[in-house]
Amino acid sequence: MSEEKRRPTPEEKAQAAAEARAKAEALRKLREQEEQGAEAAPPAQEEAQAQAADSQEEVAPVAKPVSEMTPEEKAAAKKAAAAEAIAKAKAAKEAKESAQQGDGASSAEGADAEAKAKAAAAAKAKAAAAAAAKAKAEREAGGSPADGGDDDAKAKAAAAAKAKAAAAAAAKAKAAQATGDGAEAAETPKAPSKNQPYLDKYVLRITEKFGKEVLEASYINELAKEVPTLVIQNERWHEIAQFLKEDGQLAFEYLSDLHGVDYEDRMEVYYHLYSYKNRQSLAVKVKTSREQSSVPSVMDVWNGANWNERETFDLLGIHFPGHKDLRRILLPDDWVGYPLRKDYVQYDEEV
Amino acid sequence: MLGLAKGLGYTFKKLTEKKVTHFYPDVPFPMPPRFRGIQHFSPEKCIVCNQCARICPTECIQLTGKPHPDPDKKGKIIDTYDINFELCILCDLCTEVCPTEAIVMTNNFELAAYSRDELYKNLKWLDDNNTNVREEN
Amino acid sequence: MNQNILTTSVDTSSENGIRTEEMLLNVGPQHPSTHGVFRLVVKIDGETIKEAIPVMGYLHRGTEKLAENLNYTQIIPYTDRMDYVSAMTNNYVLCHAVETMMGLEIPERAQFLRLIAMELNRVASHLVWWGTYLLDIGAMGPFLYAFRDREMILDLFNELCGARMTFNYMRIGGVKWDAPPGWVDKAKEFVQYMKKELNNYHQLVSGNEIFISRIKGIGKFDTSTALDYSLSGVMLRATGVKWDLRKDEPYCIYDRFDFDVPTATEGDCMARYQVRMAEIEQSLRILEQALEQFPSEGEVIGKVPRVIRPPAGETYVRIESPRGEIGCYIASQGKDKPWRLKFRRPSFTNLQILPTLLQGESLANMIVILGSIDIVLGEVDC
Amino acid sequence: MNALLQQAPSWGNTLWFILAAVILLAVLLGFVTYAIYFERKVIGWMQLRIGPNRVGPLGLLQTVADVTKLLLKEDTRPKHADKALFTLAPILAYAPAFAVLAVMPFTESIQFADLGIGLLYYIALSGITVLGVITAGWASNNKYSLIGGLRSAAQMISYEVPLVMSVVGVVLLTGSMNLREIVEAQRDVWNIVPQFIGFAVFIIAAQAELNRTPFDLPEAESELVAGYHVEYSGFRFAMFMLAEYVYMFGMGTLITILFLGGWLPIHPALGFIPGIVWFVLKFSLYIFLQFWIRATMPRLRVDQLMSFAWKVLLPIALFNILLTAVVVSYQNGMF
Repeated sequence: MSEEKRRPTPEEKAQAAAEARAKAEALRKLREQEEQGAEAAPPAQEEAQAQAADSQEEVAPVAKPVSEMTPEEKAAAKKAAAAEAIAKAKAAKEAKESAQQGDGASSAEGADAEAKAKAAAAAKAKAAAAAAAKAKAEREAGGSPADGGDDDAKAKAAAAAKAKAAAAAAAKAKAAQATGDGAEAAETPKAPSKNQPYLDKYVLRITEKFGKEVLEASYINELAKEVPTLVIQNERWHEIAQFLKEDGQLAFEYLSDLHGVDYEDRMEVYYHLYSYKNRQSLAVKVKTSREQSSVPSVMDVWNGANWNERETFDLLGIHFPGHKDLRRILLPDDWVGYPLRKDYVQYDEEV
Repeated sequence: MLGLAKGLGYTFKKLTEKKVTHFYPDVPFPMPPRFRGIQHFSPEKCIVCNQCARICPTECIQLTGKPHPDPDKKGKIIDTYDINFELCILCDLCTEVCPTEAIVMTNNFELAAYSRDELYKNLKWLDDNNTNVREEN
Repeated sequence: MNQNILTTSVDTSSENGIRTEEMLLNVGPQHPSTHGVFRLVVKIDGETIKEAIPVMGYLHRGTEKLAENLNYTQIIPYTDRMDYVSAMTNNYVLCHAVETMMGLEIPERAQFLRLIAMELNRVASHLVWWGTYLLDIGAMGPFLYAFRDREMILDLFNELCGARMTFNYMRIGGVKWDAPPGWVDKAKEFVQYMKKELNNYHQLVSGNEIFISRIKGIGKFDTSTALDYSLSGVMLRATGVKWDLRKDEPYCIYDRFDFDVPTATEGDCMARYQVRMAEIEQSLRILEQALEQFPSEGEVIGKVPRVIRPPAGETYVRIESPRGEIGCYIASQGKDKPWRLKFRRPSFTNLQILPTLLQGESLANMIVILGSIDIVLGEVDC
Repeated sequence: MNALLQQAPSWGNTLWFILAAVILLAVLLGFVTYAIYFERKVIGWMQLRIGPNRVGPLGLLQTVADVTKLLLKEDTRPKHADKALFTLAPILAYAPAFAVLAVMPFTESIQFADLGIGLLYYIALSGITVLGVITAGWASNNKYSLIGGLRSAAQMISYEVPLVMSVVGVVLLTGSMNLREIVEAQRDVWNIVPQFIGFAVFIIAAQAELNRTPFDLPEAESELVAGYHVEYSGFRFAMFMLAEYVYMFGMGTLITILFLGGWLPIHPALGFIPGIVWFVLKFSLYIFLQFWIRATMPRLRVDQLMSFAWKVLLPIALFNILLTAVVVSYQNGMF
């Protein structure tokens, strides 16, 4: 969504929420129609639609933390621009839809075609600026457990740099913004996620340190409240985990969740990290084979991984080399098989 | 010591306060209108659509239909209908999906039995369980 | 069973020639203070704990496995049975995850009903904790006072959704029932009553010197440890982190209400006690506002497709349950059944720190520490 | 009774002794039955419940039903328990609790043995109970009971010291260890007034001696399940239960005698009310206090309990002795 919507005054917020609702309604109707028409359409299409609706609905929740901002910050800013922003957002949404239908895997890193690159860069710049502002606002809103002062500055700087890099495109985008015409805004495809700059930052930090090959993919997961998601190479995961936690800029000191998924052709372990310092989430996925599934243990990085890894081992049979005490946790020690695997057969059918 | 004294004062005050005990088995326990108790099933309403059996999260409902005795009429009528109350969690989903309100909740909740077999309730039992039937389903 | 704990050492070298022996004590699975079927194997020297190994899974029902063969509506009753002390938040986290994936709009009235239900449930849950914690420490009275007041909440729930603990109240896209006539007024009445009662609680217990001496300085840890062990909720807030998902990542309509996030800095059982008690107060504050602003009419369930099929992909949402951060991960293949459903259960994760906290503590403190974590075994074992 | 004691032993008076003992036992059993009933009722009321109400009118026969159940239960014994000690322990716990009642003057006339050193007799005998408890803990072959047994050994021995020390003041004031004389000495003013410190220490120490809240650590059901008697059931468990309440009876009697003026009325003008009524009233007051505390207090931790005994109660008790000694010396004109 455009940044204008992210910092409204309370009255505006309510208004925006109402509008968002109306829009979502319309969109859902549209989608329902489409669904009837194309029940068997490729999932990508459905996903795109859902994502569009999703991010639209996101408007309200996203707007909320800002309610803690000081009045100055809420500021003159976007009051005037609100109406045009809405129009633009709508257009952008439609554009996004079409874009996503076009390239199902557009979320994957580096997939952007030349044409889109420009626009994306523009969007990125915009979002980066917004994010920087928002980060500041959030910091000032207080409550951060750790002092993230200079880190914040760094983040802002990074965002600024990115903005510069995309200068030309940004200028163009600005022009489009100035005219504020729905028709023209339609040219800006795919409103970038508010988390895009964060994702870029993470990718940058990791590739700088470990090289490009450690990242198998990186994208914004629109379905999960736009959490930046990284798919990391299995072999290097442990050192990257260490880096994610200890790096001053990333500082993901909190492991919210860890679990595995059996996708029949592969296993995935999903990590949800959180940085209390930067107030940012990150999802990490590590893939492994089904036959000899093993993912490096991160128990020594986050102690909270201990039981979660045991549980994953218990139910899915994924081994975590490096775990100090890897044994079954929920099931009895003599249990046969791993129940959450898709090919699991109950040995006792009677139950 | 003050804290201890305050606590003692509080409990002493409670000594004469009104008691909250219910005289349950002697005085029946009134349940609110929405209470989810044991289901009542009226076979004449059932259209054998199988939705209740399908929505049941614990698969405790078993039903069979038979062709309508009146050959002119289409559709089926219910033949057997069993709910296994060993499994039933009274989650209310069967009554929620039933299009004809053939299966509805009642306010009766006493299910204790000496044998597990008694927890299998058949069509007749469920039909007879027609007291305190819930209005709103 | 871990092999190394099974070996106890015999110490014959003490200076006065007394032969001492370590002892293995099995606390649970049937023990009054493990709050369910939870087992702790502790190696003790006298009454000092050398090592503690938690053993769980006695209540493992395979909810996640079962869910793979159920559609989303059918899973809701199963979530009731995870954290049975606060089933509303469990209901909500699943619905929220699916709604996030599908981008569903929830009607205003339903949002209010959900919020009120969740907050009432939070109060109920903290009351259970308060009562049982005091019972653990040996005071019997508070348990019954707390349960009497909780009973009023359960009665409210009974009127709202027809069940007292396993609510099955929320649906994807809204809630099942609208508030019955007069319910909101009853809830308002209860909030006022509870505010008064809370003062009584403080009078009865909070100043009790024996109680304070039992919990002060026990089970202490700092913020970095808490984060390292993935602790959440009160466990985290008691170490000074002002973090509440209701405030910091608002869901439902929590951002519309004015409330504080109580914190304490000591990180001991006393801090956790104070934070929980303050949380009841804040919940009552939210409830007061929400009941005041409760919309007079409106739908309680939004427009939802008849068959719920979230788009292919995955989602992870987390909300604040009374015990901490409850998360729900759904991997969907676009079918009406989840490919993989995973709950991040706060009790399970918070319990991880127990072995560390217990080291070197006495048996009596073991109960105090375990109680202060506030676990629900249905959730630990899932 | 005293006259009987002076006689030469014969079949006749032996029978009398037995009969008296049986009567006392019956009274005691009655007391225990209704103390338990009373306890459950009082605690129930304080917790907004109504307590036992289903067996007999007002639930009056509840305890009878409970005891009957206990007596009918199978006599179980853990596999590797020490048979002899396991059997002996309940008796060891119960017998002294019962025996101490022999010296208690309930009124001027109702007393079994008027010993010159009645107080000492009481203290000496009540010390044996701990043996029963520790034996039970040891013989059960259960870790919980072992810990419970050891806890109670530590606790009872520790609290015996301040308990004894706190009554020294009374003895100093009275100049006698004879319980009857102690009561008679309170004609003007009950000992609770001049000996308030002693009374406070005694009440607290008694609570610990009786293993009752907030000092119920040996049983601490939330920690040790049931402590030393975790393996006992049926009749043997009933013995422990009985010992606990009989001991409470003894302690209540002692406190009434030592500090509350025994059978003496509040004011001489009320002397027309029989002494036994006064005695029962005062005694009930103490029993009620027990239950009241139980409904309110949480439990102490074992190390707090020990340091409380040695670091707080004992110094206070010693100070009380010193104070009383000084006052008594002053009154006797020593200074």
